[in-house]
Amino acid sequence: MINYLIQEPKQDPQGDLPWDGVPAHEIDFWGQLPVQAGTFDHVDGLFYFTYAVCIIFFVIITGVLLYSVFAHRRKTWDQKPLSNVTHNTPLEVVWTIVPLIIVMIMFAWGFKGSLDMTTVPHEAQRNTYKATAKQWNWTFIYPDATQSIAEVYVEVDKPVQFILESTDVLHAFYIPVMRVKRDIVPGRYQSVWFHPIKQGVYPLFCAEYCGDDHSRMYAKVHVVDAATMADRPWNKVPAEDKPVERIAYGARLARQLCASCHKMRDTDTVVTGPSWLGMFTKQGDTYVGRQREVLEGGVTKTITTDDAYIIESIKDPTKKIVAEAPYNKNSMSKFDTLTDDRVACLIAYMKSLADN
Amino acid sequence: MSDHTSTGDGHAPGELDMGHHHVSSPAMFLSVLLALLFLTFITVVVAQFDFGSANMLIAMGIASIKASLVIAFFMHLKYDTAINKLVFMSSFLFLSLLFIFTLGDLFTRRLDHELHTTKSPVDLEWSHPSTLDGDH
Amino acid sequence: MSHDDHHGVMIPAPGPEFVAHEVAHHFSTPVQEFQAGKLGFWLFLATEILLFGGLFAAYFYFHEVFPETFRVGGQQLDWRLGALNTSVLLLSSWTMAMGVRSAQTSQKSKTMIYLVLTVLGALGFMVIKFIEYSAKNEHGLIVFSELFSGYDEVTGQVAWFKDYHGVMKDVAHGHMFFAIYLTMTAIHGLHVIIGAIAIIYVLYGTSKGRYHAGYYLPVDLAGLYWHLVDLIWIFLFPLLYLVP
Amino acid sequence: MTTNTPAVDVQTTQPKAPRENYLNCTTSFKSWALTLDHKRIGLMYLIGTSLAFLAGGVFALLVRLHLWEPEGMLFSNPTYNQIFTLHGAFMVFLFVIPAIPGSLGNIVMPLMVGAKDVALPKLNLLSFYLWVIGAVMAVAAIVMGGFDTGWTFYAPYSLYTDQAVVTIGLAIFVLGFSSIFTGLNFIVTVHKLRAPGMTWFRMPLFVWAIYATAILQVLATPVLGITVLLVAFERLYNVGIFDPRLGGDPVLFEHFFWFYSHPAVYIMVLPAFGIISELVTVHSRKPLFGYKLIAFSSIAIAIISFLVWGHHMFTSGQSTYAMFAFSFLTFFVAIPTAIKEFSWVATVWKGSVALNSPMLYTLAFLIIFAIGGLTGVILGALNVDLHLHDTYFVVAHFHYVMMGSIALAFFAGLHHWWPKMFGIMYNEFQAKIACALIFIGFNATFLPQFVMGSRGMPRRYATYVPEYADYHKASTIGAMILGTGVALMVFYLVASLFIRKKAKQNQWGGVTLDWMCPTPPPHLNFDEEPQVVHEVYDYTTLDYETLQRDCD
Repeated sequence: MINYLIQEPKQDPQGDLPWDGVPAHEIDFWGQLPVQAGTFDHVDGLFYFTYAVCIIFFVIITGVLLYSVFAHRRKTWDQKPLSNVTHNTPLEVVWTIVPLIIVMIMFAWGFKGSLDMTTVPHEAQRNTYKATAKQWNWTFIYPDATQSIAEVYVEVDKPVQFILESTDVLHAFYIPVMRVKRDIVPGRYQSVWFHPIKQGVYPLFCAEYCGDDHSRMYAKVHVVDAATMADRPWNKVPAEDKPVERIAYGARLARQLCASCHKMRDTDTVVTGPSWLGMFTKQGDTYVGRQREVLEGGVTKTITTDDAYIIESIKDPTKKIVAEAPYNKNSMSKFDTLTDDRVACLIAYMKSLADN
Repeated sequence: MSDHTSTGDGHAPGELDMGHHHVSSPAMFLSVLLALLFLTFITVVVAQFDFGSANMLIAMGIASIKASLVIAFFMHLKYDTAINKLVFMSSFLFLSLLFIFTLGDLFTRRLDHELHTTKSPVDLEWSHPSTLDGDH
Repeated sequence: MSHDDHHGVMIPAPGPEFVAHEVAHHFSTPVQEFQAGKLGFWLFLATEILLFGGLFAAYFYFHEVFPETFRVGGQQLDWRLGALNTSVLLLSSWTMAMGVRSAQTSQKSKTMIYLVLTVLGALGFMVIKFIEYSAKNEHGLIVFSELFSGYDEVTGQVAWFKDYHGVMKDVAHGHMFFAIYLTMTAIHGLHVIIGAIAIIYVLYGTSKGRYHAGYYLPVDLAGLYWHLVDLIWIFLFPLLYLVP
Repeated sequence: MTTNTPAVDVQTTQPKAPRENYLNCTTSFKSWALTLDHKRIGLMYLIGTSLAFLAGGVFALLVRLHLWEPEGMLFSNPTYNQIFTLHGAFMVFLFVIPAIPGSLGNIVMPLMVGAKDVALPKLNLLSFYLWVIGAVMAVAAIVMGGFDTGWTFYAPYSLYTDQAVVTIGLAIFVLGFSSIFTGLNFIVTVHKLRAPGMTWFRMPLFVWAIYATAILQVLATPVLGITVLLVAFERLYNVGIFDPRLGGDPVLFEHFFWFYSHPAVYIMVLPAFGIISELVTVHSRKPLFGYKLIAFSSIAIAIISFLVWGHHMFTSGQSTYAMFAFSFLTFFVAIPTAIKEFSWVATVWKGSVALNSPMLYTLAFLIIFAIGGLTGVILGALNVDLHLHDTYFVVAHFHYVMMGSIALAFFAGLHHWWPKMFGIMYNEFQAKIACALIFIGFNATFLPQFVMGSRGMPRRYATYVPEYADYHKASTIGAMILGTGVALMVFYLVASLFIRKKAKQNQWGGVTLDWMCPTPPPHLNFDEEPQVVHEVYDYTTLDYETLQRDCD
């Protein structure tokens, strides 16, 4: 109860929201659905068909209802009804059969459409990405085994399949403009496919509740032309001779992957994992790691934070657990798909946080 | 048998006294018991043989016969009112819905797997298409 | 309550060793009261069937997913003890049926003997169950002292499943069979205990002479519950001990 | 001015001391706490479930206020998650499921069948106390750190989160048995305690609806019971059935959960249908159109509702074949539901329609339920659902059904039977204002949610993409209006208990047995055992004298 009464101050967004730079959905003529960037037209078709049927039925029902309420309202307290009819078999048969026929049309249309959406064509199978969902970010592996985080590039006019995998709890892969949604069940693979036909940047949401930062589990979907794809914009980790860019890149990655558990700015309030501040101290040109008690296989030992320890902690976090409470209670999930290059950028960022 | 006279009940005349005072004979109870023990023996015996996929069917078949004996005679349902029969039997009916749809989903997921839409839950090995042979 | 004087139906006692039964105020006839009680109880039994049904559905589900685990797991249980327990329950079901019959025919001492025998059956069942659980404990298949110790993220094993003799090492998720075995038999065991308590309650009532040919509803209901416990075991036995 | 009562108040009886009724026959605390009287138990349910509703409503307002800004206005994300979970869990398990059967069902149903009490009064009291225990455990779970799983408790998140999931799980187990015993009791009552002459097709439709509900309560709830037990076991000793790390399958959890929770939707909505059937005919003073078809459609809905749970799982990874079957069967629920709606409208047609507050709530129900039901059809289509699933469209749809329809029907029934229950009338004018506020506020809250849902706004988001901000703001303003309406309703209902304006013996002109017994009813309901000789809803038999006479 106490935690409702005493509110920790809300986290300051600080202008680096995951959806920065993504335009709002363009809405179609009828004002209901985002303009589709894929080919599943039957979704929109059936949606508006059903919608129209619903409006027609709604108008009939409320029309008759409001008319009779007005026309047949009781004016004197002992007024008797105009009719005592108790049933009308032909009418009842009609209003049973007509809706039945209409809903069967909807069923057939919807099922045919869903078959289209679950049967992956060969072109899409040959263009398979893997999307890994974890609390609370997305990692994508491309057909050429390169990787990107929190954003994904797909080529326009080329059907694409995503194999979906979760490393912890249920998530759902939802791209509104493509009309695809699929829950991601840990312990097995799911798949979706779509055929992007319109270039642009679109949101990808997690649609299945997955815990604290469910609403921040967002990725950008870039639909780009073949030339841009060939340039692999997602794979551009700044070169080692550009330390400033590397730190900036590492900072961006850290906001996407690590900030939901680790404190890395004075204004952050998270205490799930150890703070990154004070991890290193700058002495001249070298960075000296802090001493730390860790539990390894149940044994407490003291180690010095260094690159090797951080890399190990990212790839296999449960091997050495920080002994200090509350961190010893929480376990970090593995980031073993992170490329070495990117880990190096993260470490560069971590070091840039050092005190002088 | 009845120690009291039924006063005008007027609820559902056909149901009166049915299931109220049916007293079964000890001989009948004894023979049901023997049948149950015998079927238990049969259960154990057939379990020693392998009938392949029919194993489950046979085991559940014998268990169902035993269950029916208990329900019909020990629980007197055979002599009970129609509504009580309906109530108890409908519990099995609705249970079968849970079984049919839940297990049906599991069984047909395998067919889906053949359509390459999903893989089975225990298959944790995933090879990226880039590592596969083919016209990729 | 001051308003309960609206009834008027009384079932006379068949003899001096019995007490008369007063029909509850909102029923007009004893038959109505009896049938209402019976119908209510059958509905309750239906809910019990569906409650166990969830467990059975889980059993069939994972029997399908991990057939080998279930086959090997089933071999670790002693079917002789299972069969013995089945026989004990069947016998106690029979004594219970005879007990109800004795109550129906106003035979007080016979009713009490049969009810005591039934309670003894329940006791015997639990003793045998205890022996089985101890064996599982010894082999590390269900380590009761570690039951609530959780799960080891590194080894991917649950703490209560040690498998000292490595009998389940070749199959996937070996603990799964024992988890389902433990859950099903523990919940069933709980029902055995509740059933025994119910029978002891009607045993007390019988000794006071409350149940006789005119009114034996509580004995009948305790009997139905006891038969249900038997009914569920009839399915548990082949599924767990002789995994098909 | 249309009114249901005589223009000139004809005082036909001499003023006298109030006759003994169930409220004043005994007064000690013990006589209430241990009462076996269905009406007193119903009243206690009414108080309990109303408190739960108000608590859930406060949580709802907090949710809406928080969402005023895209980055959230009040809470951190984990706290927001707890608040929306509390809103869902309180509303579903403590209010919507038990409210109508527990309170109105308990009070009115035995009167309607002409019984002295429910068949198993002690069990009835036990049900109530189980509800109390469940409620106390739910509150205890909040004190113990809350729970943030959503009311659906989806595995494996509910297995991993470090909060009081076991406590709330066991609370739901206990509440489930409260619900089971209520249902069981009502089935036995309908079967065994009908008054002489009360044949099945002379039963009022509220009784039919409560009966159909009871079937669901008895047959579906145990599966929820075992499901929450298994979740508790998973957390206590790692069974592994739902935990994918141990070889379990989260989709199996969803099957188990929705095997109960889809029928549960009908446990919630069928009693509401029953109330509306009753009110439409009384306030139109016209026999219900298509009585038998409505009665059968209640049973049909009860049975079909067991066959369609998979439509909550279209995106979950169940097989294509299961999706096919579930979608196909889902559309069949639309038919009996549509039949009901059409029949209600046809009943109003050419009736003598009184525009008093219960009827206004009923009309609000009919309009809102039309929207709630029709949008359900949109969601039943497989491919469209893949887009709309887990978005605000679904949130809006089920609030149209649960809040807009069920809560409104509950309010309608409360206003309808309030004079019967207490022998007093509330302020009609304030009631009409409150009804208008609730209707406007409700639509303002949830219509924008349909739009943002179909535009892609996922549900259960503590923060959101700024493009949806306008809709969220509109929704929040609507919620404030809705909250004001509900607050006004609570005010005048409570105030009426102090003002004590006498109601009529037969306030609205009903012809079912509940209006035949004295108002308020005596302890054993009827002065003499009623004999039913007329067909149900035969308004030619209406005794206009009882409309003019003040209650005893």
